[in-house]
Amino acid sequence: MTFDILIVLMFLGAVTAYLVSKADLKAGAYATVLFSLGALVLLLLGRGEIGSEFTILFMGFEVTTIGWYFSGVMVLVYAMTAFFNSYWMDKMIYPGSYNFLYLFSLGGTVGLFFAKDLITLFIFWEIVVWSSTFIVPMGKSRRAAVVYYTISTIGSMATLYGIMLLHRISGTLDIQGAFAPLKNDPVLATVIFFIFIMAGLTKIGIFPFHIWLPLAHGSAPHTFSPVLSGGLVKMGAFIAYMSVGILPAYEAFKGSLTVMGIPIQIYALMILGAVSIVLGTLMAIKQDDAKKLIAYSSVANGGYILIGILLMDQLAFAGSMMHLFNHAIASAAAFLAIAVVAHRTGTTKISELGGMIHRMPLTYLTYLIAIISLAGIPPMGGFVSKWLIIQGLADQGLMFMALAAFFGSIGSFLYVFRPLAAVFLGQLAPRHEELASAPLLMKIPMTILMVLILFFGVLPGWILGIIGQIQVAAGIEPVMMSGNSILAVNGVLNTLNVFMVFGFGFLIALVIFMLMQKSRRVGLMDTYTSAEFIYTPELYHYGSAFYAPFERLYARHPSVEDFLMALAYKGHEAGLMVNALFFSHKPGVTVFWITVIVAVVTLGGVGL
Amino acid sequence: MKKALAMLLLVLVGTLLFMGIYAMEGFRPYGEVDLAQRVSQAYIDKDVTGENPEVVYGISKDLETGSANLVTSIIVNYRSFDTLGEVTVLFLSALGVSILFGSFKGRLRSRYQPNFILRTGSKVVFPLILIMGVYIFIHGHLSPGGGFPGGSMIASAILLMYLADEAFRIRIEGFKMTEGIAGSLYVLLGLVGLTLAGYFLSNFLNTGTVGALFSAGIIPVVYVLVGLKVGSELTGIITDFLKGEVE
Amino acid sequence: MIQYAGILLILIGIYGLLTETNLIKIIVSLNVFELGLNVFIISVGFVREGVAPILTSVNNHSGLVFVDPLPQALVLTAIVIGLGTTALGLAFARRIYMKHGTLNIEEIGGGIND
Amino acid sequence: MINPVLLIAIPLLLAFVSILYKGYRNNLLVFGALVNAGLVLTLGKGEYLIGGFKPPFGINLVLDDYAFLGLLVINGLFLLITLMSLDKIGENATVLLVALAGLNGLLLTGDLFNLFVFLEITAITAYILSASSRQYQHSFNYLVLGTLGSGLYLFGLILLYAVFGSLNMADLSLKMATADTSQLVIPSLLIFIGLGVEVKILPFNGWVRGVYGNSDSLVGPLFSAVYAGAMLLVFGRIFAQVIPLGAYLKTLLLLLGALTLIAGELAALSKTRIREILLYSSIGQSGLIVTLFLSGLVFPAVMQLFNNILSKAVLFTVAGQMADTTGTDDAEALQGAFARHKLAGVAFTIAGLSLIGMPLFYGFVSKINLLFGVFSLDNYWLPGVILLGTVIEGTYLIRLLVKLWMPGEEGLVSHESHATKAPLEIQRARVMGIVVLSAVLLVGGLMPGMIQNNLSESGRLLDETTPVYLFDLKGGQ
Repeated sequence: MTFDILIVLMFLGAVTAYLVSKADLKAGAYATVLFSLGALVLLLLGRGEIGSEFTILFMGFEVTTIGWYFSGVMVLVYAMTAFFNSYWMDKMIYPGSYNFLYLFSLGGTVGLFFAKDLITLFIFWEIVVWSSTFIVPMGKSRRAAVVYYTISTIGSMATLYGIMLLHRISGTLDIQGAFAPLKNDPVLATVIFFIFIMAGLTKIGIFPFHIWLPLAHGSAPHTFSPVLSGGLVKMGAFIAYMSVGILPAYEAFKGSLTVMGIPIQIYALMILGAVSIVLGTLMAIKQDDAKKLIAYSSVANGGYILIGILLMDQLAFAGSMMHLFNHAIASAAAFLAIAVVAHRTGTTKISELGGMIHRMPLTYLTYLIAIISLAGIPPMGGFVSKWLIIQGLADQGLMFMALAAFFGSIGSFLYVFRPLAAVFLGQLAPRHEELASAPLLMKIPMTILMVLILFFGVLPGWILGIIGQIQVAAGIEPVMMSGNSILAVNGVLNTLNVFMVFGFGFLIALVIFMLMQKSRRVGLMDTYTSAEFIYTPELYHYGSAFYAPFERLYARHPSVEDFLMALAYKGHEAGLMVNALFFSHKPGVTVFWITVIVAVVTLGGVGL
Repeated sequence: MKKALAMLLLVLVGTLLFMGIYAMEGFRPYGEVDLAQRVSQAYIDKDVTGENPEVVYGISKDLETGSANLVTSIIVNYRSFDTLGEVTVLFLSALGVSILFGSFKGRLRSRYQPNFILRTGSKVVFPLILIMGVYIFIHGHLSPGGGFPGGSMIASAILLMYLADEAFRIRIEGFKMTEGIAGSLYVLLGLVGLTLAGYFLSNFLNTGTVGALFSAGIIPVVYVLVGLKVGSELTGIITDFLKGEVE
Repeated sequence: MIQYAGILLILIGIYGLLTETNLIKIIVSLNVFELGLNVFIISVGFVREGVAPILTSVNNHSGLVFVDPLPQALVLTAIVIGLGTTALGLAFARRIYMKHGTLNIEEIGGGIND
Repeated sequence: MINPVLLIAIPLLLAFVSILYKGYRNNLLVFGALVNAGLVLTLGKGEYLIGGFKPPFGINLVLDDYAFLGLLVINGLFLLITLMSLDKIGENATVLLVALAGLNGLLLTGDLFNLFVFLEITAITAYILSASSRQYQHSFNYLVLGTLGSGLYLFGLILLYAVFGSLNMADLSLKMATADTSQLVIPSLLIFIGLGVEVKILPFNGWVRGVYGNSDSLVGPLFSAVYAGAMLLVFGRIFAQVIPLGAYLKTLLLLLGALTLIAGELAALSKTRIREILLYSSIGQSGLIVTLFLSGLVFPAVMQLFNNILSKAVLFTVAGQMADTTGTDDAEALQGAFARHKLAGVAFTIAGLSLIGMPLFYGFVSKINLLFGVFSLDNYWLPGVILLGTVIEGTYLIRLLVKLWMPGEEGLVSHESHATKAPLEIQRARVMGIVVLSAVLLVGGLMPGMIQNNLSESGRLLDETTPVYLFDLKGGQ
């Protein structure tokens, strides 16, 4: 009972929030908080009902552990971000519609994970796509929304083709039954595997479909970027899970060529995942816009998640599932922190900021913890999950993947440090002297997320327990825990010990910091010159061209974005050609084509 | 160049069409058609049920259609609905022309003055053409012709007057009135048939003896209406075309 | 043979539509096309040795060989419809001439707003 | 049992009467449209004879489920569009009455030559209506192509008559079913081209750009919804139910339909003027529907057709209104236009999303249905083409919607102050009309079961993939 109420409630809530917004904008924003928190509560209450089935209208639903887990992640991100909504009401062009679409897309995501049949899955998938498509352009870019929509829809249409093909083959749309005939037909399974997973790849932002992430995440309204990056991207992981877990890919590809023991079909996608990790990391390092930077880091993290899911094993899969959660809350927290900065200063450009720690320490702390987790540095949650993924990769002997994963981890130090140093540390610009700290309502979700990141980094047991159930349901060996230790083939990770060590190190550092002489604050404009007046002090901001020497190494890289844009331009030209060839105000043109068609058809027809 | 290309293309299409059409096995060579294979035999026998004996001119009575002119029987009885559509097409094009030129005033002036013979002769011929036109549509069920040729003749008489007299103007309202009333009556006639016989446009009057003037049921009635309507519509088109360019 | 002439006229009409740029000539081409079509339709109904499908005191019974009356009826309809479209086409041509001062279709703008 | 001939006779009678009482033209038009819409609901299915002669000899009207559905939607839309745009009618009230009669005749008639007559009636009303934009060269172009097209149709028809000796659709379809399809190639092709001009199949549709691109808020929805709907239904009648296509011709025509779909969508992608975008989208949709009909998927095709025309009625009404009141319909010049016209914007958005086939709207139901249909034929390239078309269509429609809703320069937060200053007005009647239409699309999407059940009777009939429709050749007299 809980879950059908949950889904219906979200759609009703969307309408309610819209109506309330008509009366009072702030109240409408608070309604989104109430409803999304309500969803979180209902989800937690309904954990006992896993396995139940229900129907709404013509759509069938089934509550599974993995569905429950995914929707938990999603609702958490939505609920935390919802606290921010009320501060943007006066900045949005359509605040009421924003509230409506916010809850509407939430309802869509929740329904998606509980779908029992493929059509229901697709319906909710598309609901999320179009409702989020209309939120994105309320931010800074209209083009971003179109790119986002186009890439998403390329994926979802491919998946729809796969769904229809599955129905044709198996005669059913039921998720469990539809994939059943593929087990014994590797060719068909290969086709379906690649077509069906497309929606997942586009949504996660796997190379070459990653171009929408920086555009959409970077320019969406500040309150929606956390949801896009933390939440919606994870829908793709669900599709990826279905393609390997439910298909089941490993069983179907038993006879096919293998690379390092992995069927070549799956390995090919893993390579894409690895490319995404490298590419996302390198691009993130280059970014001057804090939001774009986190967006590219989402590309890299999407690569980790995809590789882990594709591996379908004891460790990497568990790591991937956990990383999904860790990345969701960490990237949401990071985006929220940036949103606070943007709320107070009105910009997200790294080179225009600096010294925010002096004005908003809690925000700084949130950002610090989130970004440490994103980079996979202990003792945060991100470390545990990345450790598990790398363990899994090493266990399978997948050297290239492991290499990419290590590269991503090291590269992430670089991109993590850039906004940290340039936005929060360093000198405060004079115009930011009077900034206030984050408002109370913003502090609540940031604190919660911060605690969660830290908590699950130290005590990942609860989450790994759920993941173990998911693994059992998917028919693979569950991840093993012993006390606070995670047992892997190549070693044991005791997260509590790690925390102790880091905590001890932190304490020592704190003591040193306290005892040593304080540094002197230097104003941003106190720049040395040879008695010359400086007209462009911002160029001397150390946040500008932060990694210039490093970036120069790959400045002239080939870009898939250029290729896709060229493709789009070719489409445009083809359209113009159609227009010029066939459409004229002169009847002769059309008469000519009629004659040609008659000639062509009769030419073949007379002989037949 | 363009013309040569067009010529080449059409020679190709023409050859292919010729070959294609005459290769169709059911397409009989010119003149070697068997009407029994077509629906037309029933029209000649004036009997779609295939029961009645041979039709004889001046003797056979009360057939399903009483028109001696077989084409007329098709136009006004068997395929009367087409004719209603046809009338509508003409109505529409007259309407379209009057919408396009409706706001124009005055009359176009010809570059030449009508000569004496035309001016005098037209006055003599005008009533004759009118009478001929009326004759043709009244006898449409007996002899070649019918409402459309008859109506065109009436319109040609008016055109003659336009040509003969620079100052000639007709009152278009009267013609519009005729057009509207004749059209409405045609539809109403169909509706009467629907009420009386159960079929729209059915021939509910006595069809009489084949060959008699007062025979063929509603055919003469319809043809009179069509004749008047076509006459007034074509007149309307002529009048609208001759309107001047001053808005 | 008259049937071939019909098809030939159809082709000539299409040739005119392809090559002519004068609005009036385009309408004339259209009429040639329709004329050819009508000739073809009539020819389809021709029966060798057949008489005109009208019962008269001479051809006085239905047992005689008549030509097919149906194509003739169809042609009448087609002619009237052709007349209607021709009238409307000429009216358009006159309006175009009044607006653009030319009957040459090449000289009339083809853009959507001109 | 109401005889469906009244659907033709009443508007025709009113048209003839309306030139006698010029002052009451609009009242007569509204009355006629209302009476027709009401009559449709009381019709009894069956076959009705004209003049009382049994079918192969006389003309008959066929009111099966297919025709009934068509009549229902076409008459309903006609009434709604007329009421929405009464102020735009001007001198055209009589023309519209005749058009109503002609459209109903198209859907009802069971005779190929009678169909030609109604085709001409409808086409001529379209020529006259298209001239209301005062861009006569486009109307002229349309007239020449339309006349040539119906001439070719007549050519094909007469070849069929010469071979099979009949003009009745049912009779012909029986005779053709057993005939050698190779001798049907030329007549079928000529009929296909003839109808192709009207249903906008590439490359026979050169007139569409000029005519649709200059349409106002009356003519636009009327052409794109009512005329296009009726013509496509006629196409479906002929090519899915009467003429059996041989494998050779079918393949070529299917390719032409698929080409129309992709080329239309691509051309729409390259355009920035709203009416141009929509007209190319109409061409693309026509290609899709034609493809479905040619594949024998009558029911999915009809569903997609309804989705297309209901959506296009809304979209073209708004686009025409934009062009009428602001003098431009360039999306760039009209950015943020919906900020001040939210209700119209919501209706426009619903119609757009339904056209793309987004869930919750009727378009989704029809898209899923047609995909099921195409896959059931074991055809695997066509759904790929259709889905590619959907991607392109979605891209430009979303781009348009975003442009019209969210004004603002790239890099700046969307704000109402960037919205167009153009004096856009949307009359209340039009807003109400498009809201009703979009509500239909929404209800159809939320409760597909309801519509499915209502249509199930027709579904049974239409779902059969046999390309022949049969009914008894009942005797008359």
